[in-house]
Amino acid sequence: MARKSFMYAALEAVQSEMQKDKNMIWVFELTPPVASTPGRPVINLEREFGRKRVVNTGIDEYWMAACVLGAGLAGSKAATYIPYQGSMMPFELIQNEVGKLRMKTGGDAEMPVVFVIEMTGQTPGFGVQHSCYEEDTYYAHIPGVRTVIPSNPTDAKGLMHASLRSRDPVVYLYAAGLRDLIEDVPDEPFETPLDKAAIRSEGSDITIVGSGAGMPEVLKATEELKKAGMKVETIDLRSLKPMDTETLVKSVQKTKRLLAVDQSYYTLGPAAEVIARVAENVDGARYKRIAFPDAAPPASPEMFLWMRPNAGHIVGAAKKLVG
Amino acid sequence: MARKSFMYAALEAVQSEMQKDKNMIWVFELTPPVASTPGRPVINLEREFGRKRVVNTGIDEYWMAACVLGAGLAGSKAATYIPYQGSMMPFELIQNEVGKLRMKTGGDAEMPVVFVIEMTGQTPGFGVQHSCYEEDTYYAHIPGVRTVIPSNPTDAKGLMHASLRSRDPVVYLYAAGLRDLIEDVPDEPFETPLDKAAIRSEGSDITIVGSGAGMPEVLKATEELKKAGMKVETIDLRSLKPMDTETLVKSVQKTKRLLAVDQSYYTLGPAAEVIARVAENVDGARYKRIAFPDAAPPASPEMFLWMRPNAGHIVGAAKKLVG
Amino acid sequence: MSERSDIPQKSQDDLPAASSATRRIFLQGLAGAGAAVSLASKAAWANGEIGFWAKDLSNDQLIHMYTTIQRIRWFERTCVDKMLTEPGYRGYNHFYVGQEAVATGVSAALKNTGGLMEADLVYSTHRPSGHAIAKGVDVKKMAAEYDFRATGLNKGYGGEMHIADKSVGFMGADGMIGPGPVIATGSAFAIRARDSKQVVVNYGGDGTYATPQFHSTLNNAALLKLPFIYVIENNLYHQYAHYSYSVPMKDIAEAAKTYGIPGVVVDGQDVFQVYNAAKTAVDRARAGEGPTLIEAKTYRYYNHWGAPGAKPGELGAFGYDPLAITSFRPERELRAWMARDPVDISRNALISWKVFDRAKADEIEAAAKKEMVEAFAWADKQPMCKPEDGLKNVFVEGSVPPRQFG
Amino acid sequence: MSERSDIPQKSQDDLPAASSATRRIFLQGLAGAGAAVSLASKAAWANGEIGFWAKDLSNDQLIHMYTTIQRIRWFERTCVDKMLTEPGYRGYNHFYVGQEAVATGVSAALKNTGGLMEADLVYSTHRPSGHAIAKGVDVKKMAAEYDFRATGLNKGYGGEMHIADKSVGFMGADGMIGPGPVIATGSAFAIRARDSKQVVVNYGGDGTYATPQFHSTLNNAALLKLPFIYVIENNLYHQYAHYSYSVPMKDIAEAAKTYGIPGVVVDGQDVFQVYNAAKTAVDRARAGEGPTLIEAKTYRYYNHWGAPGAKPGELGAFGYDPLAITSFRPERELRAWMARDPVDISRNALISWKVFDRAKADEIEAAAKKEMVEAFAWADKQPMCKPEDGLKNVFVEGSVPPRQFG
Ligand SMILES: Cc1ncc(C[n+]2csc(CCOP(=O)(O)OP(=O)(O)O)c2C)c(N)n1
Ligand SMILES: Cc1ncc(C[n+]2csc(CCOP(=O)(O)OP(=O)(O)O)c2C)c(N)n1
Ligand SMILES: [Mg+2]
Ligand SMILES: [Mg+2]
Repeated sequence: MARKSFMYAALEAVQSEMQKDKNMIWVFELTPPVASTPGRPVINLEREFGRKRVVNTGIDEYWMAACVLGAGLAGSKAATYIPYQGSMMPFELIQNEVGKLRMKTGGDAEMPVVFVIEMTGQTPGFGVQHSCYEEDTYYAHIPGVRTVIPSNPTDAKGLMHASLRSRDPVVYLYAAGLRDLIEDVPDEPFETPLDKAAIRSEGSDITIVGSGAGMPEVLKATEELKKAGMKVETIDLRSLKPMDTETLVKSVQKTKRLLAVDQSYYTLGPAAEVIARVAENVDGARYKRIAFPDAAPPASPEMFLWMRPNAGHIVGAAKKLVG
Repeated sequence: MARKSFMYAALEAVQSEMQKDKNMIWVFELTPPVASTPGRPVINLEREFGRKRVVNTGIDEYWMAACVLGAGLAGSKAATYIPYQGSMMPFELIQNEVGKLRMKTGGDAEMPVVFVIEMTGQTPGFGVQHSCYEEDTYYAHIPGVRTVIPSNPTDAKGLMHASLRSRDPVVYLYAAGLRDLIEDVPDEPFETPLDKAAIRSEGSDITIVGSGAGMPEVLKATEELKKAGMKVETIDLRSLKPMDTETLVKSVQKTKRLLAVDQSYYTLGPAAEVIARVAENVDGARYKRIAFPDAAPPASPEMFLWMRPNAGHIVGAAKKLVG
Repeated sequence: MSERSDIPQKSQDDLPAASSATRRIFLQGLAGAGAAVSLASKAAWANGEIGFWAKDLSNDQLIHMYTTIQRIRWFERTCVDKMLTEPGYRGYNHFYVGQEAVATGVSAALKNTGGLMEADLVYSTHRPSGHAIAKGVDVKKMAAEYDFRATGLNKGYGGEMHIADKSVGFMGADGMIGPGPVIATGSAFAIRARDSKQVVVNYGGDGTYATPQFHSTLNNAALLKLPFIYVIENNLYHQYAHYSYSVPMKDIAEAAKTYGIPGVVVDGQDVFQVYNAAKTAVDRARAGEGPTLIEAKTYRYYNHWGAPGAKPGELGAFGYDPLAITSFRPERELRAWMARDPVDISRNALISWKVFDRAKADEIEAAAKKEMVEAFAWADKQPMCKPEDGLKNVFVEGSVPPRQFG
Repeated sequence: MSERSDIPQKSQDDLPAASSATRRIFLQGLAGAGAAVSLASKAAWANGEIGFWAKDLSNDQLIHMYTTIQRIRWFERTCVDKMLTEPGYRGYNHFYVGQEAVATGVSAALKNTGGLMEADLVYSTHRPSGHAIAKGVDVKKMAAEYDFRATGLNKGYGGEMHIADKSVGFMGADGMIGPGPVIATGSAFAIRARDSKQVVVNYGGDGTYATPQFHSTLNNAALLKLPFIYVIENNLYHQYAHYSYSVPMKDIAEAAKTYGIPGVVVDGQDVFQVYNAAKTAVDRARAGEGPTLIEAKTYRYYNHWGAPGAKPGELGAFGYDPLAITSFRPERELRAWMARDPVDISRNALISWKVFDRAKADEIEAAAKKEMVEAFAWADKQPMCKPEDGLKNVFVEGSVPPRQFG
C-alpha cells in the first residue's frame, strides 16, 4: 500500500501484466507510458520493455487501435493509450470491427485487447474539441465491447488488471481530469469487476448516480447533503457497458428518488440510460438529470465553467427532488 | 400529387434545390442519385447537373463528408449520400468538426450542408456490419448538428427540403429498409419542420414512440391494438436532435403509459432518451422499452429475425403495460 | 475454356519430363509473355527482383496449386448454380472466379499450419472464398456457413462475408472496405514483438487504394519494418466504378515508392508469377526486411455481388446487372480476360512441364467438382441456428438479455 | 538577431536602387544558397519549375512582406512575454515564431479580399497566428480572442486554437490533426463546381503526413484536379517526436509523386523562395491544372505549446519543457536554425536590393512592436463573455436549454 496517482496506479497494472506476458504490446503517441509518484520507482514501460513491444507512433489513432486489435487477433495481448485529442479517431474501428468480431466469427476471434481512451480534462479555455468529455455515450452504445470508467486510482488499477486479463475487448475510459487524484493503492495486483457499480455512500432519501470525472463533484455534493441531514445513496457506475441495472434498481426501489449526473452532453448521455433502466423497473419514483447542455464547450472560461455541472448544482437539484 | 417512392421523393427535393442554387453540389459513392417511380420522369442528378457538381468518388466516406463540409464553409450549399456500408466512416468528422464549428468560431462558420447517412435495410443474412441499424444514437448525441429521420416518402421530401434550406448542418438518417415504401407525395416543394415529432395516432391509454425504419411495425401494432379496443397515441420522433420533448411529455401526461421502441441496440438507444425526458417531467407514469438486444446482428436469419423488434412484440408489451 | 495461344500445347506434350532447369526456362517465358501481353509490370521485372521460385517446387506442390485453383473454381460454380436454380437457397456470394491464381499463388508461399502462433496469417476481404480455400479452410464448413447453418464454419453467425478460421491462419473476411489492412499490420506488429517468424498477408481490392487506411497501412508497415505483404487484387472495378475513378495512376504498386518499400506488379492470372512474387516478399518479410506491396492484375468473371447476369452451367456473367446503374463492365473486356483464364494457364504450364498429363488434369478437375457438389449437399442437411443463440457470442461468456419483447 | 554571412551587407547598401533584373539575380543567389545550406530541394530546383516571381513584385509589396514577418514576430513575442510575466494572463499559444516566412510568402501570392466568394481561402492549424496575420486578420481582435473576450475575433468562443475569419478567407485554425486538409479540399471542390477562380491553401505540419487523411487529401485533389495547395510546414517535430518517427523519407514532398502532382521543397526561412513556390502553385491551380504539394523546411523557436523554457524579452525557448518527457529538441539544432532567421533573411535581401535601408527596416520593426503592444493592451480592456452565452451558437438561431442545474 502506498500513495499513488491515477496514472501511476494504472501503469503499475500494465507493467505487471507486461512482465507476466512477454508477448504483450503497448502502443502510444505523445503520452509516453511513464509515471512517477512519491516514494515509488518511476515506471517507464518504453525503457523497461523496449521499442519492439512499446511503440511511439505518428498521429494516427485509427492505426493505433487497429494495431492493438490485429495484435489481439494474432494471439498477443495488446493495449493502447489514445490521447484525448484523438479519442474519436479510432471510433469506427472499435464500433464496427472490435465490437462485432466475436459475433461475426461465431466466437473464432481472439481479442485480449484494451483501448485506453482518454477523455479531456475539461480544461477551461481549451474549447470545443479539447474540453468536450463526450466519448462515454459513443463507446457505451457499442455491443461486444466492455466499457469501464474508473473514478479513482484504486479502481484505475483494479479495472486495468481486470481489463488486461479479460478475453473480451475493453474500452477503458481514462478521464484526464482525474490525473491529479492521489490515494493509497495496494501494491500487489488485484482485480475490480468489469460489470459492477460501486455504492459510494448508503442512504434512503435519494439515489445519486455519476461516473468518471463527474464523481469528485458528486462525492462533494454527497458530503454536503449528508451534512444537511439527507440520507444519500451515491453510486459510481464504473462500468457503462454492461450497466449494472440491479444495483441501480435496488437503490431506487428504496429511495424513490433518482438524480443522474453526467459531465457529458444531456441528450443520450449515460444518465439517460440510468433513468430509463430504472423507470422500466421501479414504479412511482421521481427523476432528474444534470448534465452539460447540448452544446460543444466554448473556450471562454466564463461560459464553460457556468455550463459544467458541479457540486452546487447537484446539491440544489437533490434538495428539489427530495423536498 | 403522385405516388412516389421514398428515394424518389427525397431526390425530387434535392433536384429542386439544385435547380434553384447553381452552386450546390452532391457527392456520392456507389449509390447514384437516380430514382424512378411509375408515371414520373426519371431523376438522374449526375446527368442533369454534370460531374463537376455531382461527383462519384472512391471508397472514402470520410472524404465525402469532409468535401461537403468544406464546400459549405466556402459558401456553397452541399450534400452527400453516404451508403450504409460506410455510414460510420465519417463519424468523427461530423462529431468533432461539423458539430463544433459554429461554437468554435463564435458563429463565423457557414454550414449549409446535409449528410444523408444511410442506415442498413436490416436485411437478414447480411450480418453484423450490414444489418446493424445503430447510427441514430451516435449522430443524435452530437450537439450542433440537427439529426432527422424520416419514416415515409412525404417526410422524406419535406425534411429534405427543410434540411437543404437550413443554415444548420443536418444529418439526415436514411433508413434503407424504407426504400420500398410508396405513397402520394405532393409535387411542389414543401418543408417539414426539423424539430417536431409527428403524432400518427391519437389516444389516451398509452403512448407508443418510434422512429425511422421502426415506424412501419409501430404503425402495424397501433392498428392491431386499436382493433383490440386500446386508445393508442403513436408518435414518430422524426427529429432526434433536437428531440421534441413537449410532444412527448404532453402525451404521457395524458396516457401515463410510455412504450418506446428502437430498431437499434437497447443501451443508449433513442428510446432511452425518450423515457428519460418524460420521466423527468411526468410523475407516476409506467415505462417500457423495446429494442434490438445489445448484440451485433448475427447473419443467420433465424437468430436475426428473432432478435428484431416487430409488431407482435409491440402489441404484447403494450398490453402488459396497460393491462 | 480457351487455350493460351502463346504456349504451343501439342509440341510441349512431347518433351521429356521437365527438370527444375527446363521448368525455369518455361516459367521465364511464361512470365515474360504475361508481362508483354497485358501488364505494365516494369516495377516487377525491370529491377530483376523476382526470382523464379516456382522452379524449386516439387511436382506435388505444383499439382496442389492446380488442384486449389480448381477447388476454388468449382466451389463457386457450384454455389452460382445453386443460387440460379434453387429459389429457396439463402446463401449469397461475392464471387472470386477469375482471380483464383492470386490466392493460390500467395498461399503456396505461406505456412498454413500451426495455428495462430505459427501459421502465416491471411486477412481477407468481402470476396473471401478463394482466399479461404487456398489457405486450407474446410469447404464443407464454408458451404454450411454460406447457408447460415449451426454447424457452419462460424456457426451461422457470419455468412459468406465474414468467414474466419484462425486454426489455419485465415483471419477472416470483412464486409468493410478500409479497416482490414490496418488491422493486419497490427498482427504483423505483434509477430515482430514476439520474435515469431510468421508473416501476415493482407488482400485488398483496387477499391482499397482510395481508403484513408491505405496510407496508414503502408506507412506504418514501412516505418516499423513489419513482416507484412499487401496483395492488391486489381480487378479493375470497385463495385460499379472503374478503378480510374479512384486511382490516379495505372499501377497501384507505384504507391510503394513513397514508403521506400518494393512495389511489384504481377500477372494475377498466372499462378506461378504470383507465387514468385509472393515467395520473394515472404522471404523478405521473414528475414526482417519489411513489407512488400504486390499488385496482381486480375479480373472477376461475375458481377460485384450475387449472380445477376449469369446462367446455370455457364462460366461468367454476361447479362444485365440491375445494380450497375451508371457503369458496367463491357462484355468484350470480360471475354478478353477469360481468354487468359487462370485454370488454363496453370493447366497448360503443368502439362508442358510434364508434371501431369491432360487426363490427370481432367481427373483433378472432376474430383474438385465432385468434392464441392458434395460439400454443398452436406451443407443442405445441416441444422439451422437456434434463434436464442443470437444472444450469445457478444462476450466470451454468457449471453446478453433479450430486449425485443419489452 | 544574427546576420546572414553570405550576403555582404555594407557593400550592398551602396548599390543603386535594385531594378527587376538585379533583384532577380540576387534572388537566384539567395535561393541557391538556401538550398545548398540546409535543403535537399532537388524536387524544387532540378526541374526548374520555380520561377523567380519575386522579381515582379513592387517595392510596396516587398515591404509589405517584411512588415508582415515583423508583425507576426512581434504579435507572438508580445504574447510570450505576457504569458511569462503576467501570472493572471489566460491566453495560451502554439507559437509560430521562426516560421513567419512561410505564411508570409504564401499569402503574398494569394488574393486576400472579397470575402468567401472571391478571396482565396486558407485553412490553418493549431499553430495559427502567423497564417492569420499574413492573411489579413485583425490583430486586435485576435489578441482579444486569445484572452477569451466577448469582443474577440470569435467572441471568446474559440481561443487561439480556433480563430477564424471568413471575411478575409481565413477559414480557421483547428485543434485536430487530420481533418483540416480534407475539409480544405471540399472548399476547392465547391470552387471548381461554381467556376470560381479562387484557390484553397491548406497548411499542415510534418505531423499531418502520418494521418490517414493525408492520402485522402492528395488523392482526391489530384483525381479531381482541384485548385488546392497543401503547404507542409516541416519544422522537424510533431509535438515531442522527431518527424522521422512518422515519416519514412527525408522530403515529405516526395509523396506527391504517387498522385502525379508537383511536389516542391522550399527553404521555409526565405520568404522569397516560399513566395516563388506559392506563386507557381497558385497560377497552376487558377489555370485549372490541379493541386501542388509544397514542403517548407522550417523550425519553431518555442516549444510545442505555451512558453516553457522561454525567458521574458528573449527570443526562443532554450529551457526545459516538462512535457517533452521522452524526446526534446537539442539546443544546438535550435541555434543553428536561428542563424537563418526569416526576419534577417528578408531584411538583408531588401536592404541589398535597395528596397529600403536599415533605418527604414528598424522603423518597420518598431512600428510592428508598438502595434502589437497596443493590440494586447486593447484586448486587456475588453469585456469578458457572459456565462449564459455559452448556450448560443449551437445552431444559427436561438439557444439550447441549460441542463447543468437539473
Ligand atoms: C467502408 C465501405 N464503403 C463501401 C462499401 C461497399 N462496398 C463493398 S465492396 C466494394 C467495392 C470494393 O472494391 P474492391 O476493393 O476493388 O474489391 P472487389 O469487389 O473488386 O473485389 C464497396 C464499395 C464497404 N463495404 N465498405
Ligand atoms: C487527431 C489528433 N491527435 C493528436 C493531437 C495532439 N497534437 C496536437 S499538435 C500535435 C503535433 C502536430 O505536429 P505538426 O503537424 O508537425 O505541427 P507542429 O506542431 O509542428 O506545427 C499533436 C500530436 C491532435 N491535436 N489531434
Ligand atoms: Mg476491385
Ligand atoms: Mg511539426
